[in-house]
Amino acid sequence: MLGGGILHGLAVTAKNFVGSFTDPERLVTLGYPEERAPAKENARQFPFLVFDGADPQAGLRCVACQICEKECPPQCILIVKSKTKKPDHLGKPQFFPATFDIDLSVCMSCQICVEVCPFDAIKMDQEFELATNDRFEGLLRHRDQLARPNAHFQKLHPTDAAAIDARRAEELAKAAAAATAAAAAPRKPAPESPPAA
Amino acid sequence: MSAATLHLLLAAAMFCIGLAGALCRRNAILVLIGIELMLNAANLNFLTFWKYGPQPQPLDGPVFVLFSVAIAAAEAAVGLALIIAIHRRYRTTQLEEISRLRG
Amino acid sequence: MPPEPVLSLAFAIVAGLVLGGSVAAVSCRNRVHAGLFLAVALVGLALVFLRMGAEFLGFIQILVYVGAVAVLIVFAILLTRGSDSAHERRSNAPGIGIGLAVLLWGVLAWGILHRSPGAIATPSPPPSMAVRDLGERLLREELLPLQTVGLLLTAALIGAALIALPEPGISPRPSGSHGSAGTETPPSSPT
Amino acid sequence: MDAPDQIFVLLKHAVVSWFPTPVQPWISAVLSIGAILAVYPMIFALTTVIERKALGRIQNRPGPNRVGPAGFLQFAADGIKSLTKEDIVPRAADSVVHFLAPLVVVVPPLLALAVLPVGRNMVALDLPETGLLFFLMVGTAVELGVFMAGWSSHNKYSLLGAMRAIAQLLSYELPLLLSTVSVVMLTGSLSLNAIIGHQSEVHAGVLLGWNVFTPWGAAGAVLFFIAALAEANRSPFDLPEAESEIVAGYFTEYSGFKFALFFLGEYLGLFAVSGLGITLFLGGWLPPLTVLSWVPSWLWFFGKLAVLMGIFIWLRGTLPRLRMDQLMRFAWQFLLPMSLINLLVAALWQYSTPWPHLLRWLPAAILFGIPYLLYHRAFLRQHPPRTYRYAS
Repeated sequence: MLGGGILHGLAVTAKNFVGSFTDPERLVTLGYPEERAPAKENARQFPFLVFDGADPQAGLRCVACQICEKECPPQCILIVKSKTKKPDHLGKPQFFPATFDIDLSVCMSCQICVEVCPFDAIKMDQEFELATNDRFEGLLRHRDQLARPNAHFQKLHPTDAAAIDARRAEELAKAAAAATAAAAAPRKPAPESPPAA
Repeated sequence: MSAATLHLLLAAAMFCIGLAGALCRRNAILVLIGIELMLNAANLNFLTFWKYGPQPQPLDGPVFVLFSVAIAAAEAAVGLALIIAIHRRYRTTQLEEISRLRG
Repeated sequence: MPPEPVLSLAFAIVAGLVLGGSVAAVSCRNRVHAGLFLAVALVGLALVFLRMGAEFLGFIQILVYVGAVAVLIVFAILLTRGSDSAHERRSNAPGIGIGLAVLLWGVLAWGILHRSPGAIATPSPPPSMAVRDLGERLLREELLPLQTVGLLLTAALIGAALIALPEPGISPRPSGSHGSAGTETPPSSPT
Repeated sequence: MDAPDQIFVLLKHAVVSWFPTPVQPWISAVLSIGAILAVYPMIFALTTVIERKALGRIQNRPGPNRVGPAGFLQFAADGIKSLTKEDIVPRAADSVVHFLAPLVVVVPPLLALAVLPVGRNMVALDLPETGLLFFLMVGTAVELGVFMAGWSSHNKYSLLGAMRAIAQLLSYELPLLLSTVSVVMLTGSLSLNAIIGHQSEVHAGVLLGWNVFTPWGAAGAVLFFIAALAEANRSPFDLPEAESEIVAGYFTEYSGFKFALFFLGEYLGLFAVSGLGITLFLGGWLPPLTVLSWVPSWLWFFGKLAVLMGIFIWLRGTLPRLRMDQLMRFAWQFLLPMSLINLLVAALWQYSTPWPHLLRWLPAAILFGIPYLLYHRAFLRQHPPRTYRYAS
């Protein structure tokens, strides 16, 4: 009938109106600052540096190989290699970044740095509330700000982190076994393969 | 000077302003505005004589004004329709440019 | 009701509104302003009607003139815009028209001021204009004129619509430097 | 007994009686004006919040819920925002007309609200001779304000909005007027109080004689409220301010407080015309049943207003905007003939008073049913049932 479509439409909107009160499935909006959607495991925002142990300086996995700096498409990473070396988790002396800066205003969250890192030293963070008044210094993250404990990484990407931790534990065990073997056997100049070949 | 005189003078002034407008302006719509003013001056006169004049019939003036308003409305509608039609034909509403019938 | 002074401040204000609006309406170079000033003058006239106790007619005046006629006029001004130059040229001889109008006003004013006193001198208090009486009058004594006016309005409605309809055979004359504005037909409405 | 009903009237009399006699009419007027200026903008503020929340719920989202308890102070935030924003006047604008337009849009609805009886003995300005005419007259002034706003802004969207507004307002004024005429015809008075009084006769012991309970009243109310929606520029007739087509229509070039004034004027117009509809068809401040007459009369009026606002919000959340030609065709080809038929029905109703009740409904049913069926056929001819083909 003429006008029936209007009534039909009114019925549809009325159903939606009432449904938004009675059916929680309909009203999916979250009140953001108080309520938060649970983070997706593969969500990513900007990179951070992983360190093991308690000391962000001593445990930093990064060896300042500068692969990420070269691969970064928007060139937002600046690494200055240290003059001295510090032992990595296997005890081998490695360079470490004296400076490791990421300009978040330039970064495009492509995750290429994470893909190319042979040391599992750089990973993607999920922090997104980065608004600041200062668009230069406020968005430029330095090494100490970027360093996050491994526990943080484990929390964000549990699957990924478990795999990496297992591999690293395996390497450590292998290295320890090699060390005991080397200690037992006569000293041989067997060059150790790089940890994450 | 009585109120009637004042109102009559006002009506006369309004009529003459409308007349001047209708005579001097060259745009058809503005001429129509002048004519509207003249019609309204006439309405004012009707009401003045109803209010302040002798009254053979108590509601003569208002009835007259009512009819005059109705006719003025019709006149405005038809006049504006004509002006729009002319505008569509001649692309102008300047009265002197609409002169195709001139020899 | 207290006896009102002949030239009260209220009358001066509404008369000023009427006269100022009228003068501006016919002399304004901007056509839309002219239309708006016409509305001002007609509102002033409605106020004059209200002061005279013709409440019904004052409201009708605004309803018809401001609500319909003035709006139609400005609408027509907008529809016929763009073809003429923004401001119309001056008339060849504005003096003649103005002179004639002033002369006419002089004659009328002379006549009004020197009329025979008997014509209006005895203003019996007018009856208050009851709308019911007006309706009775219209529908009993003036029934035929009322029907005629109704017919006239209907004819005006149809006629205005027909006139304003685009003529099928005639294409509009190619406009000069201006775009073709106003080919749309608005339904004209005589209220 | 009638203390809650007359509480505001008594309050006003009490306040007025404190003052010396010569100034009493002035105090009374000031109080009435103050009440109108306080109550309706407050309803406006609440309506905007409720409207946004309801529209949100219709679209399955919560709507504003931040400012104040459950978001109900959102209007205050909006008001402060619009007050503190810069008032921009375009350089090319006609500044005087641009300045006056918001006033011409806001003042008439306020004037119109003054003549509406909101309760027993509660009307700010009682015009026993011409109340309805005053209301309609005031309503027409808005057209000019809208035109002034659109034209003076010197913006093509504003101008388009103004042209649309004028065409729409002029076209829908006719059905609006004609549907009120049927009420005037049967009441025999232009006074809004008399119209309400005419509806107070009791039928069948309990039911009051609201006009909407008669065939011409029901049809008239439908026609009236359709036309009222169009006159108030409400969705689905909000073409003059269609955001998705012409930015904001005639008030595109307004900012800050003037923009808020347009907004206010629009809602006040909606309240005014809804209040008129309530007065004409829905019994004004009368209760529907005699047993409910203990509820204060002003509560009935504002309750009905709230229900109407709810329906309007519902319609806004449901119906898409019309196209300009559909709008015009609807007014001139449907509403206008139907309201003329309604006049005929009203006249027949008046002259069939001695008939039995059911028989009186018969001519109305025929007179409305036949055109309705004809429209239905014509509609189906123009718009045959659509078939959809989906990509497989």
